[in-house]
Amino acid sequence: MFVEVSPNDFRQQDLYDRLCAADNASRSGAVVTFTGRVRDYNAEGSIDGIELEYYPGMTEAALQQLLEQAQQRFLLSDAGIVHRVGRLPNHAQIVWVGTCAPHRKDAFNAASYIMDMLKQSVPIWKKEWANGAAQWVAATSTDSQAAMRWLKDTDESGA
Amino acid sequence: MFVEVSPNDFRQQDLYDRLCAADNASRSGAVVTFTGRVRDYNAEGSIDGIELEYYPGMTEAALQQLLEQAQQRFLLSDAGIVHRVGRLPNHAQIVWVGTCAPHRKDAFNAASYIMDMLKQSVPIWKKEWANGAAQWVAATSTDSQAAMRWLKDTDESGA
Amino acid sequence: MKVKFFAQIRELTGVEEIECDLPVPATIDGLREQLMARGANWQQALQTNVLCARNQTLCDGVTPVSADDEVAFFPPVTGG
Amino acid sequence: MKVKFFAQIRELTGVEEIECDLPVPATIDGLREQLMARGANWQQALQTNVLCARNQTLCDGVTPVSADDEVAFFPPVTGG
Repeated sequence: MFVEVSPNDFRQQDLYDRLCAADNASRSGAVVTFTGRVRDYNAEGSIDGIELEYYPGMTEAALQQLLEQAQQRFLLSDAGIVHRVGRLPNHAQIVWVGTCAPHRKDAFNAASYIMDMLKQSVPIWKKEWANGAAQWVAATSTDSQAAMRWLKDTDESGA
Repeated sequence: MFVEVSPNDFRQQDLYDRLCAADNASRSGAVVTFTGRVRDYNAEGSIDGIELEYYPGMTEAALQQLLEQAQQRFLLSDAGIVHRVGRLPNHAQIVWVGTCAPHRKDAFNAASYIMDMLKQSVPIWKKEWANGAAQWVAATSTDSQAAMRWLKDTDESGA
Repeated sequence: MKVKFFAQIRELTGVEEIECDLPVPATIDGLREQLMARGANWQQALQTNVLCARNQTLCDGVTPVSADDEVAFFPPVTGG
Repeated sequence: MKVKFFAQIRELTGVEEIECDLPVPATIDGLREQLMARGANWQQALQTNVLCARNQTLCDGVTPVSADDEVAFFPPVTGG
């Protein structure tokens, strides 16, 4: 398992190879990767890139906890998350999630689950740039406290 | 869209770059890839690689039709399938499916759908090797004729 | 017409591809009957669990065939 | 104790991190009240829609705090 938060761009091959490097991962039948990239528009119109702020230490710990939770919920051989922060132009890579599993359903479901949870419960905040000004993106979750509840207490995880 | 059937191995980065090369694909927010690899066991025990037979011409056409059907069913920017054939050792890459979409649900669902349909309805036949002998794998679908029905008539697709 | 065989069916018949005369009746099932008359191994190969394609499109037993068609017989698929 | 602010809350308070005395009562809510008394911008920043973490673990308003804790206030997350 690996988690990385950094301003640096990443290469697909490097992360795929890193995910599959572990012996049981290299033998798994299924590998799924998800890559999220900056869209050049939002509901109001075109945008000019984004800016991501994070909480060094807590963000990495939350991502690590998320991977552990995915491993309790699905039959995974290995999984990894890489998330970029800072100013990112349109179409840039933002986030990569990779999952290895004996069976493809687990690999697909785990990657999708990790992305859903990441979006609503990992300490990262997004600004969108447009016309030279940046605006914080409003959270979509109706109850953000509830959405993040799983991060409060590790004993509650994997229920 | 691209489809390729060949005995040759593939590199993740090459296929990812190829998928994202189209303008609308490069601007999409979400990219999902699935890679299937040879497992070193089956229900009976350990195996020593597989061998895949295909129907040159019909197999490529079926894969192409599958991509078109996925594009009618999900909001995709682009998609591709690469499938290897011939003798493949344990842990070798067998199949790659990549999907690009504005939103991640479409990318995930389309990749998962393509793999499900591919497994039950694209003309490829698998032998498993063990103890120096090869045995054809029995189809799991209870009604294989029905499973392949969508390939009969292109007008029925995307229903 | 050109007739192709794949996987178990190819191994049982012992051939990948043959040229056949137009069967009577001129349908997939007519062709299949004609082929099964060739011997026990042909009968075994084509008796059950067989899919067929006409000009690389999946088809039924009642599908008509003509002399310049390419027909294929194969077992249920197991790829991916 | 060390107190950190992120995103909108950081921008409204104008600080990333400050040192605070132990509040009375010594809870997250006590600390929040103490901070909101600093001025209108602090009140606006911490009034609604605020999550908090103690030692990098999400916590509630009633969670106790001690002098060597690291506390953080931030808005709902919008990452990925």
